[in-house]
Amino acid sequence: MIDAPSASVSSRPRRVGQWLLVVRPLLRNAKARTGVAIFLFFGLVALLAPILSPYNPHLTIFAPGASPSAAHWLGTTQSGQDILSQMIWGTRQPLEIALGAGLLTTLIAVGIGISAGLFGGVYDEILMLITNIFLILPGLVVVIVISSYLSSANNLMISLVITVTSWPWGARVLRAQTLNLKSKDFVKAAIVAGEMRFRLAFFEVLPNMTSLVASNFFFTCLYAVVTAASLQFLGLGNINTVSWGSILYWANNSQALMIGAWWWFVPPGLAIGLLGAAFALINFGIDELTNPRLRREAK
Amino acid sequence: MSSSPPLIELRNVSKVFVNRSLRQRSVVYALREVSLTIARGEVLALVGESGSGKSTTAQLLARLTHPSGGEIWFDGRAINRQAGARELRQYRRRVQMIFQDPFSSLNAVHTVGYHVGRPLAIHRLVPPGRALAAQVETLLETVGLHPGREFVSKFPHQLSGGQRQRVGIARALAPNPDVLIADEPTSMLDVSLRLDVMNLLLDLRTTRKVSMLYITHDLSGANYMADRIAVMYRGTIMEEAPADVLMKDPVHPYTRLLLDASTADFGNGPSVAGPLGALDPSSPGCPFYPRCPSRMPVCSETRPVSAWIADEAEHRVSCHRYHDAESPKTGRDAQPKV
Amino acid sequence: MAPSPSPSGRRNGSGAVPPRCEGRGLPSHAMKYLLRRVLFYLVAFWATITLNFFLPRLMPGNPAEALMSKFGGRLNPLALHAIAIAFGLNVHESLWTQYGQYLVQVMHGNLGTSLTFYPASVFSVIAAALPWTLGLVGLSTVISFALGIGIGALSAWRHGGRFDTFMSTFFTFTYAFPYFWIALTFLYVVGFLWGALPLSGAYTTGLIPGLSWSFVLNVLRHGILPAFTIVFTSLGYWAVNMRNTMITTLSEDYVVMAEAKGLTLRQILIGYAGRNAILPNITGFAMSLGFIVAGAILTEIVFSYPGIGYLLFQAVQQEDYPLIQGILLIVAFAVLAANFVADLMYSLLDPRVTIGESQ
Amino acid sequence: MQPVLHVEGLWVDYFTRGRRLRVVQDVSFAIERGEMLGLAGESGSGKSTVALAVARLLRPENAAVGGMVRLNGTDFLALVGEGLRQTRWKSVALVSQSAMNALNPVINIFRQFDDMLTAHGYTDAVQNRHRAAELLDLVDLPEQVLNRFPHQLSGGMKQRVVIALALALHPDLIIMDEPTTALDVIVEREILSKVKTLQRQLGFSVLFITHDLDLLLRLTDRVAIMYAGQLVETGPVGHFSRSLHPYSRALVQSFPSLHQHASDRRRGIPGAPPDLSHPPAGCRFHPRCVFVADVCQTAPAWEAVSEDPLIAVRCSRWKEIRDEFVSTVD
Repeated sequence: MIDAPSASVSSRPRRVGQWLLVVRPLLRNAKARTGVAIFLFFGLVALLAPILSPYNPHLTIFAPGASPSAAHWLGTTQSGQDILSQMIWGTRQPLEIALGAGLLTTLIAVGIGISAGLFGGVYDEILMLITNIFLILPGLVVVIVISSYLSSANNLMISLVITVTSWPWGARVLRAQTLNLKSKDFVKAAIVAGEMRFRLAFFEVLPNMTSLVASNFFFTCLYAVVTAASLQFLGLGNINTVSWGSILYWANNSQALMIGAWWWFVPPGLAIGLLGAAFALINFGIDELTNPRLRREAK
Repeated sequence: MSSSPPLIELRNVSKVFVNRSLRQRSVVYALREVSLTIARGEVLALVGESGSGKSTTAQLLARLTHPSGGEIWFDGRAINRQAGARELRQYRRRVQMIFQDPFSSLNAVHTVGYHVGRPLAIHRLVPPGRALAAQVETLLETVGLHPGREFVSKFPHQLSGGQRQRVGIARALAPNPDVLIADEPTSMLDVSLRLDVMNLLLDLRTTRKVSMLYITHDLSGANYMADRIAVMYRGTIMEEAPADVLMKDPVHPYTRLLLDASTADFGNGPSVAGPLGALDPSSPGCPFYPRCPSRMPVCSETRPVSAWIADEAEHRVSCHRYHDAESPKTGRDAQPKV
Repeated sequence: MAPSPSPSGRRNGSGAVPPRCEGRGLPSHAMKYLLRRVLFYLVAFWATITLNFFLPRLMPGNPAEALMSKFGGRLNPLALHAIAIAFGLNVHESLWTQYGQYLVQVMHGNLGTSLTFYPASVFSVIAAALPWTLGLVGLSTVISFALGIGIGALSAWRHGGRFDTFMSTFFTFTYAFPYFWIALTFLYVVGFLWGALPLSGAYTTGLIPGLSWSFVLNVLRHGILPAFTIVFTSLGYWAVNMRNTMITTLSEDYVVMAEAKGLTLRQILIGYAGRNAILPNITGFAMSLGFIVAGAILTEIVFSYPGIGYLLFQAVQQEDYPLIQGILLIVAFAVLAANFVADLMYSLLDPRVTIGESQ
Repeated sequence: MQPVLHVEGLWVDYFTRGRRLRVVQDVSFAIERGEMLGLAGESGSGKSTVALAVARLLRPENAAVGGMVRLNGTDFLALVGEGLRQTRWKSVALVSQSAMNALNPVINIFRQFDDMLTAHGYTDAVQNRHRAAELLDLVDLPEQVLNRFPHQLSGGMKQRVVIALALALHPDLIIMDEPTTALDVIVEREILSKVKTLQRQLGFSVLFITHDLDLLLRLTDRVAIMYAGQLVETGPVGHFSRSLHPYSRALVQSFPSLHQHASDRRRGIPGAPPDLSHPPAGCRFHPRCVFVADVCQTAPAWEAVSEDPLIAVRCSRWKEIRDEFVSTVD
């Protein structure tokens, strides 16, 4: 009824997820394209911060609490810092944490998920027990508690803390997919051809999970951006670095909204939301690619 | 039996699957004391319904799984489960498999050339580089993909089902094996393409002198392909005979039902006795007992033993009806009276 | 050859089929399943307690020192030592002895004494905060789940329609924005600019809690904004998940069959597609029920709501390790309990789970 | 007497990836009361789409359907909303491709009878139970099955349940779309024999769809063969031993017969079915056809060879093929 076209027109739906060809179909998807564009924009801003930023973000020499003007497009803080400069420099930390946590989480999830699924047995059972236990840990609470034990944390530490609570999701999904692929004939065919375990994992199984791995990566990025911002908002992590989260912390601390300084509070929130949405959009795009049923053809 | 020693031999091989899930533990007997032989250059067809254990037999021979009991002999030596990597690799070079589903037996991320070239590289049969590429092209043309060069860099999704199955065959041929295990190689193909793949396998058999285990659920296909046919039901070989003998004079009630089901017209009422009785795996009797139109009380109590029919070389059957006959020597008269 | 006890050639017409074992051990399957789950939860709970014990000790900085510095001036060394032993923070004993003592304490339900609210016990402090969190977050989570499932199902049915497109886009953003920022914005607009609803707390300070109409109304008025922000931000998760599973379910053969059978739209959407599509979401819902206790940290902080989350925040700021550990334990317990309930619910809704699968 | 099902000039377009793709074109056939018509074709030939179109199970967002479908003389394509819903299952019942998935996994078998009976106005649960038990009895299943869940039944039992469901409202037509592909030959034979018996008893008509031409020739009264979205030939079963369309002939030849050994080689059909987004110009089969000639560059018409029994064929060279047949065979 819903999926009739692909069922009977072509004999099989075309398989997506080819090693390097995954990028091109992704860019054909409008959602993913928007997401990638937003992400690239922030990436450029972070890279070019020294060039783009009009002032040093730490300078407290301007008129405090000034509303947006030609000199200060986004106004100034209560202590007289230029908010635009802070916003530009502040792009770096969320990006670093997001990519760091995304990378770490994905590496662990891939390692545990694929090996558990492929090798099975007691090894699998133990890994899955650990995974399930970590899975039911309440993420934000653990992150907050760990960060509170760490007096001051750098970006890598925050990425690590986020990784602790986010890896089991991916590990479970990737294991399930590995089990699914393991039962496919091409893996058996590779074994019969004489392939060794290492090649099975990295040349046969892994390349067929690129979209899942990517989706895990971007989901973690989204989670990391929001979590890192929340941590800083709570005054955990290092609030003295310049980042969107710390701008929000100081804004909230100075009752920015109550004194009407919306230009201090709104931009960092929008930026976090936009970066998060970029990751979410890329993810939706990947979902639609891998599950053709979710795709809705324009008439 | 053939005079030369068999290339492959299953001696009383059993396979038990213990399914331990979170929820329950269940035991499935996939094979029960199965004995089979394949001589050099011979094609043996294994016919059975889904769940009969024919695919498990294929997986055992391909060493994708191990027997729970009994022995598998290859080229005069028993297969050792704890075999070293070298011995295993040697086996893999000599025994190859063609899979049922051409859509899932090729990895979507690899090219045709990769699929066919890997066995050559793994077994170091051809030096890498130009020689390997040339060998891959030759193999592709052997299986009817002309010109080979055009197919090398294609991905599976760019091929039709029939072409994919040919790539699967080329891959199996690459290490120049002595034995091909073909697990329902045509059942997923469109009807119009099946015969050509079957003919290709027959050609390979004559040109390359490979032995073949041809697995199918279709008696007519088995007859077309094989020298001998073994009929399997629920993990047991019910009957085995040269193809023409089996098609002409089937002895086992199950074989007869199978033949009947694939030839007779419909609407003459069901020819099976029991209303779909399920077999209790712990039952001591004949696996076909619950559905057998000519069953006897003894059939539910003891398992019949597979035995050769006297006077008829290479024809054996596993049925109380036959073995009960007073004088097995009389051959034809000893057929079960159905 | 097998001995053949029966006379040959006689046709056996009786056709006796061995009786099938009916309903083979249905309850025992269910029991086994539940037993395994209980075992898992016990292991998981033990792991959490252990993690809880070792976490502060693995971190740079020493909780015992923190304790000393906090109370050093106020308490005499003897009392301090007593507290330290009670928390298993005794530095003079081996880690394993401390661990053993800690386990014993936890088994007895003794979570120690709060440093921030000294001399109140951790247990009593948590007990006072728990009802607020359960009420606020519990209710809003249930509302959010129910609404989300409904919206998701509708989006899936009108897949690609205007409603679906709007909702998908909308939820992408509510999902991606940091919760606290949205909550603060609402707080500013509705509470501050408009002045329609109170800005903070669970009830007006000075009111004496009791079961009077005015007090209940006051609590409700205070709850609306935090509850709304929770629903607003978490709705998208349920809706998107439900939409995706529902779309998959709608193309299942049994749904096509239901349509062919001439069932009413209601029967198809609820009894066939919805009933099956909701199953995978149950586990997620259970998880979130478990996270209720913890999940609303940010809500409670933004709205200064006197629940567990706010308490945790205070404990973290005050470096009140016994309280942090106590809260973590309670949260873990709640998560496990909720998951167990979900397992039960799932086995009630999906006959395939407990009766055992054929194949 | 008017036929139970009369399909004339049926076409179906699918909307995929922003394109409109004609997957069924100019399909015309009729099924008389109590008759069983077999529709054969390879995967992608459009045979299942015909079934879905006739049963009105294609969603307007996914597909457009045109032409004429008359059930007992009424225009079935014109029905909408409540009218369509109430007519469903009473006029056309469906036994779908995979019985494995045709039953709702989370409710028991009785409730799958009950909800359908309720939707058609039979609201007395006690009577419904009685009725459901009777229907199960028709397909040789015990009443206890009513309390079972689908996963507790074997494939064959599930397919019987679906057939019992199909019989519930005494439909005029039952569409069976590959009803036994997932089953073993012996179970298949039992079930199809049962269907034939019930058909004689109850007098319904059947549209039987499969890729297994060999099966159809033993099972049905009449056969229609589809290729690349079009009907290429129809006629009584006996006709197909001397079929006039090269594709039907090749298809019949594609099965090794039971007593044929490899010493007597047969050939398959060279090439592969066309991509429907770029069908070959003219006759859609001509690139694979051994009888191909210049005339095949123009599309052949659906042409009646005889009226009673109805034999029709879509081939420009059918007369030459018939004559050649006469000269070589006779």
